[in-house]
Amino acid sequence: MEKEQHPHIVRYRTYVYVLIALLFMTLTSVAVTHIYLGPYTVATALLLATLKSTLVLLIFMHLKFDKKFYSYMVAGVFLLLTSVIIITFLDYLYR
Amino acid sequence: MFSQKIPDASNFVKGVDTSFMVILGIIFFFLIAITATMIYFVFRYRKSKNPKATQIHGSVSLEITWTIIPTILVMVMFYYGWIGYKPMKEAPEDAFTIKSIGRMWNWQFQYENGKQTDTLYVPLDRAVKLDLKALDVIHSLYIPAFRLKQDLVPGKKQMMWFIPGRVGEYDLFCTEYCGLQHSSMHTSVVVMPQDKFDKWYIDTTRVATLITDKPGALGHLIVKKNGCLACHSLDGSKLVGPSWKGLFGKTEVVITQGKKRELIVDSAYIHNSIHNPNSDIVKGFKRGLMLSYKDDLTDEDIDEIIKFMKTLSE
Amino acid sequence: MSETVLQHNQVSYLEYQGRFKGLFAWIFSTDHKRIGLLYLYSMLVLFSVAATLGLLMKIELIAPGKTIMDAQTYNSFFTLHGITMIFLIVVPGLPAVFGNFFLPIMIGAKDVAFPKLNLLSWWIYILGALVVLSSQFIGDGPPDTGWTFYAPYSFRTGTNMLPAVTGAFILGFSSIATGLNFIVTIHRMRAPGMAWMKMPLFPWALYGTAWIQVLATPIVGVTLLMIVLERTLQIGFFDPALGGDPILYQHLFWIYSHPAVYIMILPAMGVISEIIPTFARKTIFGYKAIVVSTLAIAFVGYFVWGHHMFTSGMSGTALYTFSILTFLVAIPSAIKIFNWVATLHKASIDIQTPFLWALCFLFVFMIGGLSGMVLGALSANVHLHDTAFVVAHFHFIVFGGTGFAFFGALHYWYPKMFGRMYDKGWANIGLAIFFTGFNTLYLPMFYLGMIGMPRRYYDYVEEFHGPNIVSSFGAMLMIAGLIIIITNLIRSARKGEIAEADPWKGKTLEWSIASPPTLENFDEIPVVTKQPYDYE
Amino acid sequence: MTMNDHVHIDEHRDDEGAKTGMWIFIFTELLLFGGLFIVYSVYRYLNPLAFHLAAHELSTFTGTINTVILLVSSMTIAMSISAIQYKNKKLTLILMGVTLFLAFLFLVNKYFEWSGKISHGIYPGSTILQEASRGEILFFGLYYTMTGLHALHIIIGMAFIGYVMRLVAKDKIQHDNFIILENSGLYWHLVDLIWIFLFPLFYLIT
Repeated sequence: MEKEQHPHIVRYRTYVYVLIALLFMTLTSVAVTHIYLGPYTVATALLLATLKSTLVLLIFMHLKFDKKFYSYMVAGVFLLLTSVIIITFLDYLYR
Repeated sequence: MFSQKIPDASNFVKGVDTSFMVILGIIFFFLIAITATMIYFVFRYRKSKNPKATQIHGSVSLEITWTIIPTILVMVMFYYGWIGYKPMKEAPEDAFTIKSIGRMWNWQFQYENGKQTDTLYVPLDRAVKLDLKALDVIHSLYIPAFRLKQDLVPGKKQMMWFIPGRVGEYDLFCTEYCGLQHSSMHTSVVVMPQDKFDKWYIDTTRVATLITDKPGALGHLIVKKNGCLACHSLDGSKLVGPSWKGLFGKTEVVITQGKKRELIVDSAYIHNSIHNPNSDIVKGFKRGLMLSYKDDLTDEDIDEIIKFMKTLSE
Repeated sequence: MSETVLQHNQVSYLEYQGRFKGLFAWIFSTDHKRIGLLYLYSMLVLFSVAATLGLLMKIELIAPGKTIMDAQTYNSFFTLHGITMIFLIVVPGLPAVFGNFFLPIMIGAKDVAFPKLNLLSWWIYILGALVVLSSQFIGDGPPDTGWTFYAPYSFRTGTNMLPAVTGAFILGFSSIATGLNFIVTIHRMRAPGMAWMKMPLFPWALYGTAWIQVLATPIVGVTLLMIVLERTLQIGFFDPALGGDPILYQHLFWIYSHPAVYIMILPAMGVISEIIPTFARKTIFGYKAIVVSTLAIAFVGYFVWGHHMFTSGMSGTALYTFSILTFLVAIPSAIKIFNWVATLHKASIDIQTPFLWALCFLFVFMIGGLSGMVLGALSANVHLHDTAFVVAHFHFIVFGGTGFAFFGALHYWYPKMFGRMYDKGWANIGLAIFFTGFNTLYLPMFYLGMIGMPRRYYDYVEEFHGPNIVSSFGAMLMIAGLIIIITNLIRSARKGEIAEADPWKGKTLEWSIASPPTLENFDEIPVVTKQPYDYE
Repeated sequence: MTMNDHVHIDEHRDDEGAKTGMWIFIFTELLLFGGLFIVYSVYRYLNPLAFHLAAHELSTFTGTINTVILLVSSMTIAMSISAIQYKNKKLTLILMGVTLFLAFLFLVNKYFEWSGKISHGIYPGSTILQEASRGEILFFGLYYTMTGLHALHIIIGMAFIGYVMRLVAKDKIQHDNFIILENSGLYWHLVDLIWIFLFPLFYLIT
């Protein structure tokens, strides 16, 4: 029973690869701030942060190996938060 | 919608009342129809009359019907609500502008020629725009007869506008809770025909005509106009701030920068207390409630107020 | 050990003696039923306090000017009335009392998923209640901001704001803990055979509610935290003097507090969905439609908060978005009403007290919901916002909806909870007086709002006098009804006649076990094969 | 005793349920910070220049170091779960210890960062800030609140991991019974996740 609940053991190597990717993206986002991209600076930074957090969620937090149900919940919560921010901005953008 | 006396008190009454009546009609229909059906079913299918229930699990077509019909109806309601509201946001360019200030707990209206009142005077049949400003907390200017309401948010520019359609005097309330005297932030809108309004408007002979020889009368007037009496009583009763009865010349215990000390209430103290209300707080009262009146009162005004206060200490 | 296990299944949860005796056997019990009753008793006490405050306010308003209290007292009364009623009674009310008691039973479980967390959430609730109430007695006097704590007044008032806000913050944790517990319980502990679409509607409603509790409460938590920080450390958030925007506070506050309305009303709808089929002897009409509309309300309800702010000066785009969404969220509620009424068609109705409560619920809830249509329309809202109309509207929803459902649930499940039956005659008399008083109290307030009486008014102009007299009289009548109802229930807990296991001939699982239930609810976990309301 | 009368209920261990519970708790934490992110984004939109200027006061270098520290610690705690599954108790404890050490390092870094700001007179209510523009007041208010709340979560996470370490040491957690370890890991990743967003929003908008 318990074996069925945790069938997957993630290999150490996988984690190291993920860490390298995360560090790479961190340094990229720092480097990017030194290039002038105008309004895209924020977008780039947030895009990289989103990628990083997706990696953390999928591998470190095991969403990739767990039941799909968890991924749906996480996606739902992020969607909710995004919608709330967007709706709040309907006020501020069009004042 | 409820009082036939003022169907045209402002240009918005019709839009608001129409949306109200349309929605009211729909909801009354549903309320009565559903309640009647419910009561009929309860009588018709009570146990003694219908001992065996017929099991019905549902009906997809009925579910779809009673999803679609309300959806259409609420969109109708939204439409009426929206078109009644839309003109409220678009003030005409040439509107007669009055600066309207809300503070705890009185209203002040400033006209372009420098006139200041605590009652709103407006000309008939002419677009009037109120530039709204809140000095301390959120207030909300509400004229029920005009079906108009707008919050005044400190630090934010807001406006409202209307065309008064009928001569008369109407209530004006504050509807955003703003503290102790919230319910007494009440004044009126006086709508006058253009000619009468012009006569009133041109008459800029300040308050001089009203002044009697009584010492402190001018001070009393200034005090009334600035809403001081909302917090400071003249009869010794304790409101938000110290009562002025017998205050001048009295020795008070005050808190200065967290330390207690005694001082005598003199002109210097009163000047300072009006400019920096929080610097010496009389013991037993709270800081942070009074705003600085530095920009509202000149030194001469304050001297007049002191003259008036002296009369209360005799 | 084996002896105690035996004992669990013979003795009712009320009589069961654990290691602790007396009061401790209750306040340290992790039994979901005892925790439910702990909440019930705490809430009845708090409710009496808050209802008394409400009555005193209505007496004050019987005439313009000062009647029995001064303005500061009045302002602190409506603040405490609001905080207590909202944060301590109506929001936790149905889930904490009846959810705790009946959710595990109705899905065929022995307890909730995390019993200790469940007890902890009651303790947090009590802590929060004490902190809120302490604001009345310590420091600079009772808070006077209203339960909404609007900035910047909440930063400027000299009164005792911090305990009230901190108390509300603490209560948030209790709410989250309960919600989390229920979600996991429903996901993991349904009896074998109870598929999602075989779950009764009250658990379904609790499921939707629990998600809102979990996903909305943190936002108000952090907002209240910001108020605390702003007041204590002068960190700028919402005070315009420090650069903040007071309207942003309103956004954040209502992002929680509007969904909170659905935390209040969804379980109430769940209760009604239980009561109606039981007394109609008939399966519920449109089970799936009710489930779907429950989830739709929970979801759309999250995005309509702005309709509390139509006159605050939001952008036009925000205004019509919120107005449309507000109208849309009404539709699932309408669908539920239609389904309930349709359930009565060709039924065989046993008219008993809980059923009468459900009928009264339908009537007042319709008035509440339909009057919300008026407020959802932008132009009518401009006139009616912040007037007595709004006060009437939300009392019809929150008191008329949740309150009626709460008492309905109490009368419905009372024999199961206490193993005794109340005096039905007195219960009906109480209901009649209460219902009359309720409508006499709040209907005139609709009219007062229409003629322009603002809310939170201590004093008013003469033209508002007449309806206020009627309304205040209604308040007294209503309180009289409440006293009859509650006295009858308290008296019957000891003296009522012994109730049978299934006095109403209900079909959901709670009626299949003893009244009052044994400690473990079921001797053996049942296997579910049928739909929840199977009267075939 | 009453609390333990329900052993028979607890006997039925439900790891999946515990994990679901943990995730839901994580959602509430996310939304708690979500509220602050809403405030941040609104004020940044309203005061773009002031936020830009104020961010110059923060050291990108310190921020980057802290990001690296947290990312590595996130990996080590994730590895410790694999380690326990491989029945390697010693490695599990070492990896958790490294995580705790890195968390401590993060806090030390944060301490120096904050005390540096405070010694420069930048803290809520300070005279320098009172004279600054409104956007700057808001920026630093948010900076202190959000990083402060985050640091509080680091401390809670450390306590949680420390507690779980004790359980591992006592063999209460083993290769077939490690849900508490997994949950403490989830919590730690949440702390990391929030920092991933805090970092660009405060340190990288210069």
